[in-house]
Amino acid sequence: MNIWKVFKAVFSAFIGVQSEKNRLEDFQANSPIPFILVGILMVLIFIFSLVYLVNFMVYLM
Amino acid sequence: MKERSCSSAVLIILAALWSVSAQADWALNMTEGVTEVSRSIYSLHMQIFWICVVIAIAVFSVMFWSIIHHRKSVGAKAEQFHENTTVELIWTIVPVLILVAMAVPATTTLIEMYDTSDSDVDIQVTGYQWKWQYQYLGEDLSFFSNLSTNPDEINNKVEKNKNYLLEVDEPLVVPIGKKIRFLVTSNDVIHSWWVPAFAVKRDAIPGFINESWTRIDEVGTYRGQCAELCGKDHGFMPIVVQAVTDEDYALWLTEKKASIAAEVAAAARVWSLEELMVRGEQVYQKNCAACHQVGGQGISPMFPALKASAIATQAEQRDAHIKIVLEGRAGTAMQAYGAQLSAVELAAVITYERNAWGNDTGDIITPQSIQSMLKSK
Amino acid sequence: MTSAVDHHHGPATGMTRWLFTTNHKDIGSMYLIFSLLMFFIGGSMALIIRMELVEPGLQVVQPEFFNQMTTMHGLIMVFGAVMPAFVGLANWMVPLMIGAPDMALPRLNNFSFWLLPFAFFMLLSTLVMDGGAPDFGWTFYAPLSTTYAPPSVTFFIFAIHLAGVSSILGAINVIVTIMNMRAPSMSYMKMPLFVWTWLITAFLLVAVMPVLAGTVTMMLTDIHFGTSFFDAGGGGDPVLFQHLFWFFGHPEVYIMILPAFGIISQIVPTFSRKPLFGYASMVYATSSIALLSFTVWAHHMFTVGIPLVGELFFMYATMLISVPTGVKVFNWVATMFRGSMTFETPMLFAIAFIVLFTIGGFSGLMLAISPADFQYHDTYFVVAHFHYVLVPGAVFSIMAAAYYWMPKWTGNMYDEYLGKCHFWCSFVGLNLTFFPMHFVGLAGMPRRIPDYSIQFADFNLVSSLGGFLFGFSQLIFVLVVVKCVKGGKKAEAVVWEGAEGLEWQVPSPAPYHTFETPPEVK
Amino acid sequence: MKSNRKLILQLCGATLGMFLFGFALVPLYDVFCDITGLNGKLELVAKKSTGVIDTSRAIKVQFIANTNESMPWDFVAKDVEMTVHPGENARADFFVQNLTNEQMVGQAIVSVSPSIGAKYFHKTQCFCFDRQVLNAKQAQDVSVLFSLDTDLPESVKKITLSYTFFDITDLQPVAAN
Repeated sequence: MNIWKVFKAVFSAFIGVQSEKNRLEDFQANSPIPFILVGILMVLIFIFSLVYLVNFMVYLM
Repeated sequence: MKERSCSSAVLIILAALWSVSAQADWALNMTEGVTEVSRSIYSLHMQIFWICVVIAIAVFSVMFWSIIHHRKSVGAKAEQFHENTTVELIWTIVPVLILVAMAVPATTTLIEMYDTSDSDVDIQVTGYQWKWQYQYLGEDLSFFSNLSTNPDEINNKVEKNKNYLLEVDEPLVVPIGKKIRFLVTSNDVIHSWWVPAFAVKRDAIPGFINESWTRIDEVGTYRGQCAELCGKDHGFMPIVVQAVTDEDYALWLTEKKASIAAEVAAAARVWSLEELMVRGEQVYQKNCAACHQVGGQGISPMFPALKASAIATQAEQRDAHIKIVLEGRAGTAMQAYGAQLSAVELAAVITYERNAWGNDTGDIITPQSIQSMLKSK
Repeated sequence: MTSAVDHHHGPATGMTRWLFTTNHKDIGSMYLIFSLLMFFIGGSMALIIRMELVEPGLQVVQPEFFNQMTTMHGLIMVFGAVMPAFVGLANWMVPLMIGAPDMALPRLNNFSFWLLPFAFFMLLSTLVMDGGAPDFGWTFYAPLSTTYAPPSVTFFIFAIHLAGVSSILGAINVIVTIMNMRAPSMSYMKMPLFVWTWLITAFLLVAVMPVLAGTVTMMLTDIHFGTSFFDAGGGGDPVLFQHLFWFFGHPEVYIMILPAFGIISQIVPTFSRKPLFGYASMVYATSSIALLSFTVWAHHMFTVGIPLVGELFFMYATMLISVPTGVKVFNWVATMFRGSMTFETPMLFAIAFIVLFTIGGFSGLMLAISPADFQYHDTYFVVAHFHYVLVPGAVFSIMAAAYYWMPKWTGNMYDEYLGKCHFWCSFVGLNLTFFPMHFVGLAGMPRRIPDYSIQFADFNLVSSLGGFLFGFSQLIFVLVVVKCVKGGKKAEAVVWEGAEGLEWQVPSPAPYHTFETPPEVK
Repeated sequence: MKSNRKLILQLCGATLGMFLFGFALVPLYDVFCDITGLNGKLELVAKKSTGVIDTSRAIKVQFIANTNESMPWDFVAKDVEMTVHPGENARADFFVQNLTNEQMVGQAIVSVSPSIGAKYFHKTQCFCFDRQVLNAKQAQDVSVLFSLDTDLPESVKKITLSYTFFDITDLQPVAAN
């Protein structure tokens, strides 16, 4: 279960679209812990990218 | 039989609704308002509204079409497809694009709303439990704005007027065309100062100051209400703003300051019992009747009675009576009116409370005796 | 509710059965009956509110009692009717759906139920206390709920503590049951969506209920022990309270809607005779909500004065995370598409959920636009929004679940005609009540006011009529439940043609003990 | 059946963790306020100004004096409005008087508008740093020494400071002074 697959799975969860095939693959993983950690990491990335975007918009206008 | 009675019942309800709706005033939509900000908010509102209507029509038409055609009773055979990521991607990406398109004008409007720089008039708006105080910074002018709807209208004894619950005794007067900056704060709990026509809504937080601004384009009277639950009379502390031309505004300012000066000067002269009683009843009606009731019987236990009460009849309680009216009682709805009413009003209302409803103590509280205990502002 | 198959002791008899039961079916029934009782108590308060708002002027109640009614209506409906109903459905159906004999912690299950009656008895007893019941809104903002609160606020705080502990214990029970007690062949990949959404809801509960408990504890110390978390005078900040409350509040609204997503995803495929469209997307979208819902709380506070940068952040975040969950509505429509549908009562409620919840979702989208929210905030437009999301959302999905699984619980079919009467009366009543609130809100009528200016009179009259129609039509539901429990056409094991799921492998009524030996999932 | 003990302990740990996290949000909120100048909360510590005065810009500074819950203190800002150059040291005077016949303790709370300005408003000395104890009828002149940071954003041309006196007589035990 390489890290890249976990990132792909969490990203598709954020978008809310996932194919049956990928889901079966993702569920081969034996524990949900990496998914949760990567999920939290991606939420932080989501927050900081939004903060950056907001500062950029304020600077722009 | 069951179907026929059911349909006639529906007809009767529809007829009743129709008659009620015929002469009703069906305001359906948000006001466009009289400021640039309120108009841009109105356009944002209509844009997102029409986007939602279009998506709703698309989704529901597919759904109802499928409800009609894919029914078992018409012999529809159920297919077994249960996945199509491309379709799902499309109906996820498209809403995101629509929202991004909406976010741009929303951002410009929001940034415009937060730009309170170089204002011409600064007004401090302070929320009290159940009234507003307006202070014109730099003009040394401040007054209170109370609900002025007749209690008989509220208790359905008298016909309700057009501006029922949206009328005050002292409206806020502002010039048109000028940038007006509101500094909103509160004296007790959280209120929210809202005038729909300006699209200005700012929460009043005790201990903190929030700012907002507006520039009004048209002369007129604009009404609003408190928009944050603040206790018993949350629905009874309206906001009335009169937008006038520059000349009228300057005129009003001088005339208003003169009337306040006259009020202070009036404290110097000698007031007779009758004069104090007349003025006292007006002040009582506006500030005290809401809790202590018009007849002075109050509502136990929260609002104690004044009629035939020890504090309002016994001579040795006279100073305690004055102290409680001036300093209020912390943690209860009884406010410190010393900071809110003039010396004449305070003297008059205390005299009224000590002589009305059969209390007849004959005491006269003079404005001079109150003046020394008051704030200098 | 017993059956011959049950080889060892059946339920005890009399009161002790219900007091000391550790059986997930009994506890589930108790949760559901308690929730129905609370639904009627909260509903009667709503009727008092609508009675006062029939026409301008004060006719029925004084303003302070009106504020008590709005506050108690909100608290009882959220914490007393909707959440216990979902916990009751979880107690009944999760063990059956994953092939477990019972919940993982049966005694804890009993304890977390029996906390609720005491919590809500304490909350309701505040109505007769000196100074009246809490009158500061179900969102109980400081300082109105701390320095200016009636003395009964302390009992309100303890009631929230008790109800919170009950929810947390229930959530822990659900998580342990789902993760540890699934039948060996019931892998995560085959779990029904109701179980998935409840797993995510349970994680949300474990994450946010303690924060609410912390917030009310801070209120307690502010009121009694001289701290000033929320009192500006002592260095605190009333806006801090709003941040803390809505940090709990927004995940809470997902707690109240995710189980509904699960129920609708069970019902629509059954009556369309077609598998759920995009099961994987639904599972992934609901699980991402567990984390994303923590990033948007301040869209409830757009007018409180957060700086421009913060306001833009929360607007963008709210818009973005509303898409993954919002578009799940299209999955249900795609499930119905080209199915072969029949429209029994559960399906009617499910379709009404899809249509009306989407309208609530759209008004939510309008509210997300921060500048426009300056005109919507704290008006009846917001009241219309959250009632369209909660009444057809949570309440209709609970009703749909009840009609869908009642034959399995009682062994008898419910009265279909009465079911349809209940649906159509509720549907008409609901729309008559809440749709006019959009217009009144846009026209400028603030929230939580006992009396209003005459230009709002006509729509409020329609709302009140609708409110009474909706309120009294719930009595039909009671009639349906009582008739169904007492008797009626016998229900077979697979009540609905082609319904999938382990719960349909046990006979109807479901025996007192089921799945003693784990079933085989094909 | 797998033993549930480990999972239950983890969940109880998570619950306790989130309960403490609720309380941790309070200091986190203050840190967040300092960074972004959220709702104009000011740092309550004295800061020396850098001595560099930017005479090219003149900022209008307004002062508002409030008493919370109509606290029976007369509290007036003597300098309602003044013009200050960023970096320049300035002083604003207030008059406060206890109108009652008992000793009272007040605490002044400061709030700045626009909230971006909070980060750039440095107070070298202020009566809001500590509690004000006033005996019956006692009057007092109090003041605040402040300076505006030179890198105050260009958009800010006018700053308003609101001082609100809170009655904390029963909140704090009065020190024997």
